[in-house]
Amino acid sequence: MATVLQLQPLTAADFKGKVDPDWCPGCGDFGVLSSLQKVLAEMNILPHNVVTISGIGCSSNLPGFIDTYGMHTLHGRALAVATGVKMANHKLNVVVTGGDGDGFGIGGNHFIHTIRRNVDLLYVAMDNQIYGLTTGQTSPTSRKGMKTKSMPYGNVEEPINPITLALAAGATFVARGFSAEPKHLANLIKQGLEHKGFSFIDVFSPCVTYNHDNTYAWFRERIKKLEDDVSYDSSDWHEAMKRGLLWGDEIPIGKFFQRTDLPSLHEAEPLLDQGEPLAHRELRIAPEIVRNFITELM
Amino acid sequence: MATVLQLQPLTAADFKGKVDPDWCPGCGDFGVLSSLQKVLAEMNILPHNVVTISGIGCSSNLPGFIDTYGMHTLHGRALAVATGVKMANHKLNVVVTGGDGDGFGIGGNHFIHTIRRNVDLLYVAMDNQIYGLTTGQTSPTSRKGMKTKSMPYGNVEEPINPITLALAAGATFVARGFSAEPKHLANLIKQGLEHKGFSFIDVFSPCVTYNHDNTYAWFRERIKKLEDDVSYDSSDWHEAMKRGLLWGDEIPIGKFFQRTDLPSLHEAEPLLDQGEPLAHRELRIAPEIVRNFITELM
Amino acid sequence: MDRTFAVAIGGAAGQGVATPGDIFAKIFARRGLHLNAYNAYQSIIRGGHTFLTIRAGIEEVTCFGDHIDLLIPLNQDSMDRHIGLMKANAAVVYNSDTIKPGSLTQAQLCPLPVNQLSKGSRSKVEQNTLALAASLRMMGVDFEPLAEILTEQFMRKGSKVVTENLDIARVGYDYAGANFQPFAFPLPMSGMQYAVLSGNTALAMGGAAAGVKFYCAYPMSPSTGVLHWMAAHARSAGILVRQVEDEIGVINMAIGAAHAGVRAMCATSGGGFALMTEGLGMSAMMETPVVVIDVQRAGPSTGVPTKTEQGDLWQMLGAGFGDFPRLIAAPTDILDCFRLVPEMHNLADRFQCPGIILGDLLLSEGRSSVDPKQLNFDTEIDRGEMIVSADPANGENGYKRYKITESGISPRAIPGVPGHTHTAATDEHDEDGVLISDEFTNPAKRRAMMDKRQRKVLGIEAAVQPPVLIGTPTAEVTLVGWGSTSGVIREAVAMLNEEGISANQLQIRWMVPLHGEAIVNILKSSKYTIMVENNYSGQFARYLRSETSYVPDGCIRKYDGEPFMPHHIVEAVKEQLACKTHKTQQLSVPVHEIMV
Amino acid sequence: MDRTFAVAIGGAAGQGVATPGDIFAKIFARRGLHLNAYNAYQSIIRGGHTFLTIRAGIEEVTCFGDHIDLLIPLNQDSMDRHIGLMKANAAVVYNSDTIKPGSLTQAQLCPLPVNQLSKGSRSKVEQNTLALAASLRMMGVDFEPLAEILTEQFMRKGSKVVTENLDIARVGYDYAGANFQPFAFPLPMSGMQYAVLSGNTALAMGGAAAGVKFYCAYPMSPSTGVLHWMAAHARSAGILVRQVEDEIGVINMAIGAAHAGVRAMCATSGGGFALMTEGLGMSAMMETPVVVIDVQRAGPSTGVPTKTEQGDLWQMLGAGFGDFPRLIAAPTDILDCFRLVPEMHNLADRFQCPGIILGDLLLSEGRSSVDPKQLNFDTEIDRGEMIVSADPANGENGYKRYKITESGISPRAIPGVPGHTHTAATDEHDEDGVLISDEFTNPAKRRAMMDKRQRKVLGIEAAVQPPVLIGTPTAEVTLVGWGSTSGVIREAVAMLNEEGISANQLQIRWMVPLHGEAIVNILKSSKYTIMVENNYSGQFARYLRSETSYVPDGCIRKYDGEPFMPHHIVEAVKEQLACKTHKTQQLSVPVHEIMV
Ligand SMILES: Cc1ncc(C[n+]2csc(CCOP(=O)(O)OP(=O)(O)O)c2C)c(N)n1
Ligand SMILES: Cc1ncc(C[n+]2csc(CCOP(=O)(O)OP(=O)(O)O)c2C)c(N)n1
Ligand code: SF4
Ligand code: SF4
Ligand SMILES: [Mg+2]
Ligand SMILES: [Mg+2]
Repeated sequence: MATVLQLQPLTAADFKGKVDPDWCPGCGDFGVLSSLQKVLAEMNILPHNVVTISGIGCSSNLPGFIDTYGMHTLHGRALAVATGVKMANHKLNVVVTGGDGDGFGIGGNHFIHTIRRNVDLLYVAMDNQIYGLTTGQTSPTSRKGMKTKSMPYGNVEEPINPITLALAAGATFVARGFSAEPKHLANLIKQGLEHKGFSFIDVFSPCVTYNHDNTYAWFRERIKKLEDDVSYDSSDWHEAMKRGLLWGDEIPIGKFFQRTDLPSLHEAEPLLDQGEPLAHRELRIAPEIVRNFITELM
Repeated sequence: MATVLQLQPLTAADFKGKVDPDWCPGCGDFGVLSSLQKVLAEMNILPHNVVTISGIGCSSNLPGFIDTYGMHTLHGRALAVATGVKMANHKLNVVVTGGDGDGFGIGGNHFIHTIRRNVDLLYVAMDNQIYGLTTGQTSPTSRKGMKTKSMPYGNVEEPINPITLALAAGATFVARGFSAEPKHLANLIKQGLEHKGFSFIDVFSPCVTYNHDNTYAWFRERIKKLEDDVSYDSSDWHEAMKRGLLWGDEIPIGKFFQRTDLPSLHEAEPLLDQGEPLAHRELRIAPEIVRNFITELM
Repeated sequence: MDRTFAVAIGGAAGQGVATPGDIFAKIFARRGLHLNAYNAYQSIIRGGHTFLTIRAGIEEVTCFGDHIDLLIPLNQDSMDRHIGLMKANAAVVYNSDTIKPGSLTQAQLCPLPVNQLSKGSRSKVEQNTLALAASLRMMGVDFEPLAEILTEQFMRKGSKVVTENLDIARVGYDYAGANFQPFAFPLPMSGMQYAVLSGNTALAMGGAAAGVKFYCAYPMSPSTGVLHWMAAHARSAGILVRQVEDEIGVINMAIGAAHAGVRAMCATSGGGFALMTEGLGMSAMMETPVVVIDVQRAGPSTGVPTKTEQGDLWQMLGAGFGDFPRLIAAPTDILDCFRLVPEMHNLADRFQCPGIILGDLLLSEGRSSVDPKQLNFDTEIDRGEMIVSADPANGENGYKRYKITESGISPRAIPGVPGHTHTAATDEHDEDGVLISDEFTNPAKRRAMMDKRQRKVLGIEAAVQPPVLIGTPTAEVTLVGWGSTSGVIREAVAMLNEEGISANQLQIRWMVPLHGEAIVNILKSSKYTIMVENNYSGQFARYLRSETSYVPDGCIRKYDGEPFMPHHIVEAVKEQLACKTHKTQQLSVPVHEIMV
Repeated sequence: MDRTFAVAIGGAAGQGVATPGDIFAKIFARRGLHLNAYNAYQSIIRGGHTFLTIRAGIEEVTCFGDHIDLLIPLNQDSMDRHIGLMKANAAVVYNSDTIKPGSLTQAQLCPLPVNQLSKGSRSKVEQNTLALAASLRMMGVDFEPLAEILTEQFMRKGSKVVTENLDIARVGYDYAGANFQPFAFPLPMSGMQYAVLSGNTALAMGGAAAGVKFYCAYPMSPSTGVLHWMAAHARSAGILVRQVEDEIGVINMAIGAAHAGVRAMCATSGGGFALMTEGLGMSAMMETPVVVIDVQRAGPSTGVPTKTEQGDLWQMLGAGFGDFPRLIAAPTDILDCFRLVPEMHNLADRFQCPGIILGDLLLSEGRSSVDPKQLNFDTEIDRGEMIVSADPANGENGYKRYKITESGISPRAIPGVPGHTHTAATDEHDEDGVLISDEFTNPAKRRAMMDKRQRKVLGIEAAVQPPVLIGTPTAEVTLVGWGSTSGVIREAVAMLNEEGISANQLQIRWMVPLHGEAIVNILKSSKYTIMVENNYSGQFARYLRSETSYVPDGCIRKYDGEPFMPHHIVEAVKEQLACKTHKTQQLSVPVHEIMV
């Protein structure tokens, strides 16, 4: 993703939004927000060159808490909106944030198709394995057996695995973070922003209010950084699939996969490949071209 | 999937619909229809115990051409409707048929979620890599570079891979057929009908009118049956992923993967696990239970 | 309206407004008092301002009223927002360690020195228990009912916790006895015992009573309560409950289940309904009945998710494009939420078309008392012309799913019945279900099928009773409302009559069929009609006009997210009657003085 | 109406009705004749019955008319269906090897012994070329124009193919000269040269003229033609065209692009629009303009995908729930499809709200001649109050995206502009874009924002001209139509006037804003008004009534999938005028005598 050079060094404070987050104290989403703000400052991307786009959910409230251009769209639709934004102005840095319900439930189709188009944006899913804003129902990533208000007798469905699903859909950058590992997460966000193409980071972001199964402690006991395994090769898709399937005593976080040989959508589109962003182009069509359009009809 | 015993041996003719198919002569969908009719007869499943459900598209016209109960629903929604049918009457044999646009384009989200629920039905996608009924636009399985009415300069998007996508979503039966290999296809359909859980068969079903790239000849040159490789183990998910990725000089058809250790949705639901189908249960709730409902409120 | 008593509890989300509220409601209902409760809250999990009002009385309480008799602010913010509105004879019970009564008030201030009384432990809960007990004492309620409820509530935490809670409650109870003035009128009681339930619970229970066997949903405020009741009671009620990936999946799954023969239902709010509209057309075209509950909230778009509005009517009227018979009704109170569901299922089954229940947050998340005898689970169930098993009379070749009949209704065979196989299609089809574009597109067949479906409208109209005027026909002013505003209009009418302005009420429950002629006949003989709606544009007024040309003399609208209070209506009516001579369609937009 | 000449070609899908049709149209238009074409086809790829009518004349041809002068049946089925309706002076040109003229007719039978004439090779194409050439000879058209077009068409296949085709054409031309009677009136000509285009092409070109830079779609008949034109001309027009996974993605992507500053557009039909309605509300709430084209087809549900209807109006009126300003207009002819698009974009940009163009299959897949000068690409472009670069006057702290203004319009900064960062939300928000439920849900702020948005309605009304009456104001009958029926009503009015029944026409193009008062002022002075609609329930009549209480004296409706023909309207008008005394709202449902 293209970065725009700053005039003077930025700090995370330059990305402070108009209001403070109203998330529950302890909510995992705080860690994601601050990591994002930190990395944007570090990378010296100016706030007005970033568009943060979300759907609806606790996590999707994020654009209101960061000073960039923001779009707080419809439940599940952020990726479609973001694709439109990127196509209209491919010079902008587009960041999509949202929840597991938003992204893998109602938004699942856009997830797959945005991935295969390799739209150049960073998608950070704050995955708390629950529907937070609607006060605690089963989400597509809720584990089997988990009891919620909507499945009080326990979930009987296999959860979605966002990592392997993204890989199968053809994602060019796939990672997983943990909101209580801010440095690690910031590093992933940085890599994701730098990646030219669709970057997906699934972040374990515990809901302290409604998910009493997948707590900070629960994750802390299990997570293991892929980076700690020096032999791990993130260009090996099949290996990424193997690690992506792990879920139990050991749950990997880190960068599962990256490939850089595929063009992103705006690079593949000859119309955008060079020249100004669409949003700044001349609206009128040249008279000789118009003449051709009409001659065709005669 | 439960089969119902016949009173007298059935033939494919018992499944002949009210009208003849109006597909273009040579359309791949003919082969799918006749294989399905043949297998249903062979398995002695009575027409009235089958529900054939489709979305909208050339391929989705199939329910009108077969004598079973049929539902010709909305574009992309057949799997959701079919889940409802199966839940309401899990004794019925549910077969879903449709196109690549229907199933992996507009219907992509239902595809993933129906798979993870392991709903006990057979889903046959007639994959012609094109939008047939709307007269020839790019589909999610159209190959990169392919020229259509909607992408006359060539497709710039990576296609969906239905096989690997289904595997990643957790499908318990994943296969690929070719409509010009009727015996092979019939065998897959039979296995799919017998499988207890979600069975997915992606069938290459050439569109002779709008897809001049992926023709019968094109496929014939490339397809290779997995069954011909005696070493192939369809219980190995990672191996299935490897074969699923093959696309070029060699394109595998056959059963990629099957697992039988997971319960299907109606088996996992205690309410359905025993007793009559919901559709035939008593509507009234027992007075003592009603009393409890009301006492709770007092 | 008889004397009522209203308690209000205000605080931040997460401060525990709900529990003391539940206890008050239980005590009132067990005492044989009717009640009505409304909780003004925000779309956040913690913080903000939540304000719960519970109003009780011997007679039916139809809305949360205009006045608060007892205020329990749980934080300073709540004190500051509401103290100025408290009248004489009212009281404010609060934790004097953390909250100061900012401005002057005529109400009795009842400071509780919580730390001192509770010895400083677990003060959030104790503050609430102390305030609860003190309040009950001031209302003249015995200690026993409170002790009983606290015991029930803490039982599973062990007897030690029960004793602790009873002790602290007793301290508060006695402290109030010694330090605060009791209310002039002690809380009355009756020989009755009422159930207390929300509109969402009533809708869900109505589904259970209707014989719904398949319920599916995607969570969406303020409809999620229906899913929660269904999920919690699924196993005992024998209802299969499924959470689906989105609302499109929901309606399609519900239609699939309905098609296979069960009664199926789902609930959502405006945004989810928008995603369902394509499916609604499928129900109409396949003639497969399905019942959809839409719980309205303030729009457009995501809008104000925790606030009420009657703004989805036009979405319902146009949902699904093309012309087809549909049913739309708006329940008028919480008991009606329960009653309407089986009624809607019966009609949807009989006429094989989609049925929409248009609720709103006010009813769905409000609560009221209901005589348990009214929660009748033996209500009529009419599944219409449905073929569930083979009948030699309907021979294999004779059956035509979409047979053209006088009534427009064609007997519906469910999958599994021998000799009745057919395909139901969303494409236009002939009597036998064959697509007319697969055969020959045929204008005559197309027209015949449209006519057949539309003939059902006559039967539907005959099956539903027209609305009736409530009150003296000769009144000076007629207030017209629809759905959930029934209760607040009823109270406003009573207040107007008390003030010597004779008023009556016409409340519309059925939108489709509307019975426009019957409505206009009533309104034509009214002296002055005012339409009361909880939306910006007068959606019902515009719809009534589209069917009847009728224009009311005035209208009162509210679109700020909060429901009407009776005085909003009373004042606006008086204002409009005062300048009646203009006879143009005046608009009154009541302002909320309570900033929730 | 002046003398016109109508050619019809009938056959199965796949038999090649389109190519000879295109050639006729080109010859007519190059000859300076106006034309109007309608193709009645089915939702199948092969088989069935396709019937293309092309009607040409010196004056503007506003519909495909009532009569066929020359019929070319490509198969027996087409012969059988249409022969009985041919009048004297008409002719039927057909392949006598395969087709027999079944019943008796007054028309001239012109059998072509195709095998003999073509020496048996590639007979499908040759049959068509022979018929084409023979027909042109009978119409009195020179051979050269045909030769020219055949040459253009087959050029890229090499000169051998060209020569072959010219040869066979010449054979047909000469054979007709020798064997058939020419038509009594040879085809006229003028000095003009016209472009021929479909409504879909016109809509797409209108987008290009409006400066649309982002177009996305999911294919759906009968709107797919817009996508096809856009895709084919994307690179030269500098328009980014994307095919999306579904219609939900389409509208959301379009809004994203529009939000980032381009003009964005998409097109669909009723079912796809149903999926877009949630997104429409987002456009309204974020105040991000977007233009959506809905090409109506016969519903409900999948309905009759290749047949026309005006049945989506109420879906549009209610789409998106809650109250918000929107724009809805229905183009009245194919040229108007082109003109309306820039107009709609200007208004959507100025008022920062969604704009809907309500087309239908009749226009979208119909074709007509247009004077190329009318296809003006220098039309006005008004992007409204949009901030595309930093201006020291709009300081970093001063900018408020949703500033409350008198006009209701708040200047819109696009992402990338320094000093104007803000978040656009679908939740209700304050002037600065901050969610009011994240702060404190605040009825006063909510009302202020609703009022701000709704104030735009006044500006919108002022920006659009009210409709005007066409014809003598004192006419005996006024026909009221909307959108695509303009042309056929115009012809019916002319026919009525010719028959001595004085008639005039009021055609409505803008649904929202409606200018109800202006409409009623016109209709009030009309002697007898009849509303003509291509739907079952009179959707426009009901809507007009909802805004004005106006009820017409009668109505003519058609809902069999086929469009009106002039005589349908003329006969129904006469019938209704004959029993005018009743003055109830009479319904006429014209029947199609041609079974396409
Ligand atoms: C179409 C639609 N359906 C339902 C909702 C209600 N809704 C709001 S947020 C949400 C789910 C939130 O879960 P998730 O996306 O995981 O975010 P979290 O709150 O857990 O961060 C739902 C169902 C909606 N806003 N729109
Ligand atoms: C909501 C909606 N959008 C679009 C359409 C139009 N449509 C009908 S079939 C079809 C695609 C057909 O392609 P596919 O599913 O691959 O089936 P095929 O015809 O190739 O067998 C489309 C886009 C529709 N019917 N409904
Ligand atoms: S409910 Fe859960 S996800 Fe939402 S803010 Fe609270 S902790 Fe975070
Ligand atoms: S268009 Fe293609 S998919 Fe459709 S019937 Fe013809 S060959 Fe088959
Ligand atoms: Mg979540
Ligand atoms: Mg296809």
